[in-house]
Amino acid sequence: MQEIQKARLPQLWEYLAKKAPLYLPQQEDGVINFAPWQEGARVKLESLNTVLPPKSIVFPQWETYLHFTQKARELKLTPTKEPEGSYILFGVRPCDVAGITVLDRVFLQDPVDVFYESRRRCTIISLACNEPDISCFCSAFGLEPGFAPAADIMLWDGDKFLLWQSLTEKGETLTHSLTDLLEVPTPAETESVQCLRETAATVQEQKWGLDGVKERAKDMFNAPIWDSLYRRCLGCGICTYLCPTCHCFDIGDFSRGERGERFRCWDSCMYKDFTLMASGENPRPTQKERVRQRFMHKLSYFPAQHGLYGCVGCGRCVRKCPVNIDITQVIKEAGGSISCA
Amino acid sequence: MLKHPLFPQVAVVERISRETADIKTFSVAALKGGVPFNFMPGQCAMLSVPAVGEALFSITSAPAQADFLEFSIKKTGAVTDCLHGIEEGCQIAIRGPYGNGFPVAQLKGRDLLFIGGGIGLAPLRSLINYCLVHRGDYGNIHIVYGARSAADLMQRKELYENWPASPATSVYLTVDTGQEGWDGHVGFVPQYVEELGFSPQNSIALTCGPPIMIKYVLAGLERLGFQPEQIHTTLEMRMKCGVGKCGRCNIGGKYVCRNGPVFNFAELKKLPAEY
Amino acid sequence: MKEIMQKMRAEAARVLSSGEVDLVLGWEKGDLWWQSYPVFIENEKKAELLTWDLFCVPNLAKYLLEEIWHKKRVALFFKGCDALGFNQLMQDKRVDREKAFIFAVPCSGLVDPQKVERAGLHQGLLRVERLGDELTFVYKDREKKTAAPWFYYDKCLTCRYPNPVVFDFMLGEPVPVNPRERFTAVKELEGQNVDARFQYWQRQFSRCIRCFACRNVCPACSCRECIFDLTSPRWLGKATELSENQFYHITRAFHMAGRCVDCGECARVCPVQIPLTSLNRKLIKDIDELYGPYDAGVDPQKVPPLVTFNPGDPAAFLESKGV
Amino acid sequence: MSVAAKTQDFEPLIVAFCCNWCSYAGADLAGTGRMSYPANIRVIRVPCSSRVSPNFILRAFQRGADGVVVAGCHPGDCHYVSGNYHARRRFSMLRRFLEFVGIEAERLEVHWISASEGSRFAQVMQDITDKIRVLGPNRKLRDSR
Repeated sequence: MQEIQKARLPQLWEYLAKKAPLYLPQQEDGVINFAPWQEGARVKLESLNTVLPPKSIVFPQWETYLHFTQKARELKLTPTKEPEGSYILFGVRPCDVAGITVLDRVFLQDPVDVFYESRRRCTIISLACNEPDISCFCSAFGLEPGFAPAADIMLWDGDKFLLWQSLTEKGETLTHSLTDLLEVPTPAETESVQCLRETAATVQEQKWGLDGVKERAKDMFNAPIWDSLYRRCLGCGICTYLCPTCHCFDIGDFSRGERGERFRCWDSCMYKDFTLMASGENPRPTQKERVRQRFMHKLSYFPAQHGLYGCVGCGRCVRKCPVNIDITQVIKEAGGSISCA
Repeated sequence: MLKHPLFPQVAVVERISRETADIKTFSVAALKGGVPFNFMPGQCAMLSVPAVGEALFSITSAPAQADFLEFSIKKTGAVTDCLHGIEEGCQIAIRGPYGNGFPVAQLKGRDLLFIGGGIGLAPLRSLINYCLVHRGDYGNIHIVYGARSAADLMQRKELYENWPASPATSVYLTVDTGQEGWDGHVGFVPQYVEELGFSPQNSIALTCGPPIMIKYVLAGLERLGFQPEQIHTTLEMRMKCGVGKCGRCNIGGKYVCRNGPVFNFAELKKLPAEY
Repeated sequence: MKEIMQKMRAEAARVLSSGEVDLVLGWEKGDLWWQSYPVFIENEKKAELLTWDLFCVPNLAKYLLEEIWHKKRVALFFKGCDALGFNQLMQDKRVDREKAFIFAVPCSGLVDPQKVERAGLHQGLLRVERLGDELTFVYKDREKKTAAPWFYYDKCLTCRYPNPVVFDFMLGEPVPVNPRERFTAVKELEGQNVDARFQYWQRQFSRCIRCFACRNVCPACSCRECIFDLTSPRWLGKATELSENQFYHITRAFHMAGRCVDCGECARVCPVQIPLTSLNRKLIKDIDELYGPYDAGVDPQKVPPLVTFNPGDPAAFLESKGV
Repeated sequence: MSVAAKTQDFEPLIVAFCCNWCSYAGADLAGTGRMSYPANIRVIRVPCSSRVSPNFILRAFQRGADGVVVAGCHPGDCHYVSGNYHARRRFSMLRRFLEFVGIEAERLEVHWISASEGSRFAQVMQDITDKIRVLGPNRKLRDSR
């Protein structure tokens, strides 16, 4: 294990940004999001979750993947070059790292999405949560607020310094290149990591039991909760767009005269046109079916397809829903137990 | 450069023939000639007219039957409107094949009952012609097909000439509403199937049509004694990617584009009723 | 507030049991301190779910579109801003006054959870109470008192109609009206040069994720078919390219010109904090200047300024620069 | 290429929405009268100036217009009695609003041009073309794709 003094972080970022594009949480007009580092960046490591998850970097809201030219009867298609993958994500919270591994299941399964695969070559430096928020519930899904197993490098906040542990070969290589900036922590500091991890886990105010939720959720399709929960839903896309695991997308064309391009962009199962067919039929005709789809997908369908929950408990939807539709209520309905620590 | 899974190939619409007032059949070949890709009956392809968009269609020709793919397309939305407007020789984009297709191995040695309605004949036709090519592998073949009116029946040459001429193959036609010059059966497909009273013995039923027809056909077949495992149907959903990623065509934990579009009724019964 | 809450529950039970209405729309308390959300009560026994606290911010009026369509008679609670929204829906002929039984709840301001969080008061917070102009933040083992306006939504601080302008029954006493100047931010932007303003809005618009929350929450956005959802012609592409975002925001705001009741809900729900209020208020300010003062939602019988004219209107498009 | 040279080469694209009854007839008259006006103008005929939705204007800017003109009948002369009065309010507001979000107000002009004002039509089109040429290309509202 190593450590870096917080005072030296700007030096570190400057160095890293020279090696590869460096994305970290930054504040602009009061909104904290991942953005590329540049001189004078207003980095905000201490805030827990960014508004948009780092999903917006590995799976951007829209990206063009082909250009076309149409002249009379002739059509020409040109692929867009795959995106650059050698960038660094710094300060990703453990729930968001887990969110990326959920996306992996979708985009890296056959047929592999090569654009995603390329972006996924990035290096992820995760920052442990010392004090999770009241609306966080990552522990419900067996995740740990103080540790992100899928990260390349793990950081813990030790007040004046960040403790630094590489978890993968990629992380190790990067760590080696930073000998000038990293220091060796004292044994006490090294030991403090365990303490930070444990405190974070207990600070997460609510203790969750999810035994049987997957199974119970399977039978929830006709549960009464759907008849009431959806009524206040505004049908906006906040919950899905801010979700680190939501991956639904649409494909659209943009054209100008003979030239044009085809792009893929985020879409939301909360929108009424999401499943609307050209014939006018819609298998999810009201907001009830759409709200049910979102929760069932996370708690039942996704586990059935991929063996893990489609929720990582980051709490963004809980915090940002304008009418407080709360997935933890659904989990409780599905038999998840909850008790205050 | 790496190939994006959603990247299509350019193909040529070699021939367009009008089936009915709102259905045309398009023959689509690769730019260099030949089929753009190999496929099995019941599989689909994503066709697109750049600047307008993509839409998924079932392939209606049979594998190895021709050096092009055929699509019977009904004019219903932006993409289909545009396709109906193009001329022979135009280039479009295509990607596929998508979906599971019909379980052809399971069908060997069985009597086959095809039940189609309207444009729903399109995927069935692929399998029918496939079976007729390998005629010896299958038992009796019954084809029940209906449309709103006589003018809405597609693939007439095959319905009236090719298929009835094949050994042990019978075609039963019906129209929703009778009219002058139609001396065939009048009535909805599901009722006609029950009237005809097919035996479930060693049979497999395969159906495709509008959702409401499928619903009643399934019920009717059960009344005739067909087990859910003996009935296969194809489902339709709004689709974008075709590869189980874009997240909109799921019924419960199954994606219609990837795990379907062909489902047997036993599987379907286990899924939420959201189709 | 507790007193009003008791009255709410009693009144709700009364109108449901008497059969005057089929449904009561109110707010229910969630598990977490900031959660007070719309609740649909069809059974008088459930009237106990109703709450009235510092977080009952969602406007209930727009739910009438759906419920009245189902031919229900609905009783609902309005704060001042909600009542303006209701009147706008009336002016747009989208709701029927006869179908709604309105309880007025005078409101002296609601608490913005983001301000609580920014002040670092959120960890371990159980609830927030108000006495007079003072808030009490209640934790497991301590309390903290502060001046209330610090934590009110910005939209509450500039509220000009805290007492509902339309109602059948008033719960509680009218509160004093004491709004702060609402055009400060607009004037500040007007004072900049055009390129600086462009930079500012470019930064704001480029954050937009097109979740449509601002549209969906708006009581003046009630079109059955929204232009942004049309696929033929497709006015708004789905890519969040900057010009598409500009198109969305300019069009959204302009559709509201003369109809925006300045309830501030769009800005409240925006997950990326685009200052939509400034767009809406610029239009309100210009209407006031060019065509005389007009407050949307106050009188549904009035004609909105952009669907009428005066032969003597100024040809303001001749201005060499916008004001 | 220097900025100055670029500006010199710059040929603005200007979309003119012309009311069928007055301004379009004015354009016709300009044509039949052999009055010249710049080739930069793309005329789109609309039934009335009030038929022009702000969306049309924004779309024109998105897809490459450097300036937009809305031209209708003089106040009092509207074929539909009051269309241009509504348009007057709408575009007065829109112009100020575009300016507020950082778009030069000069890129949007509204003019009343009657059927008999062929020379005025030509003059208006000449003037805006000159003005936009000085102002430079519209980059702010243009779709980057």
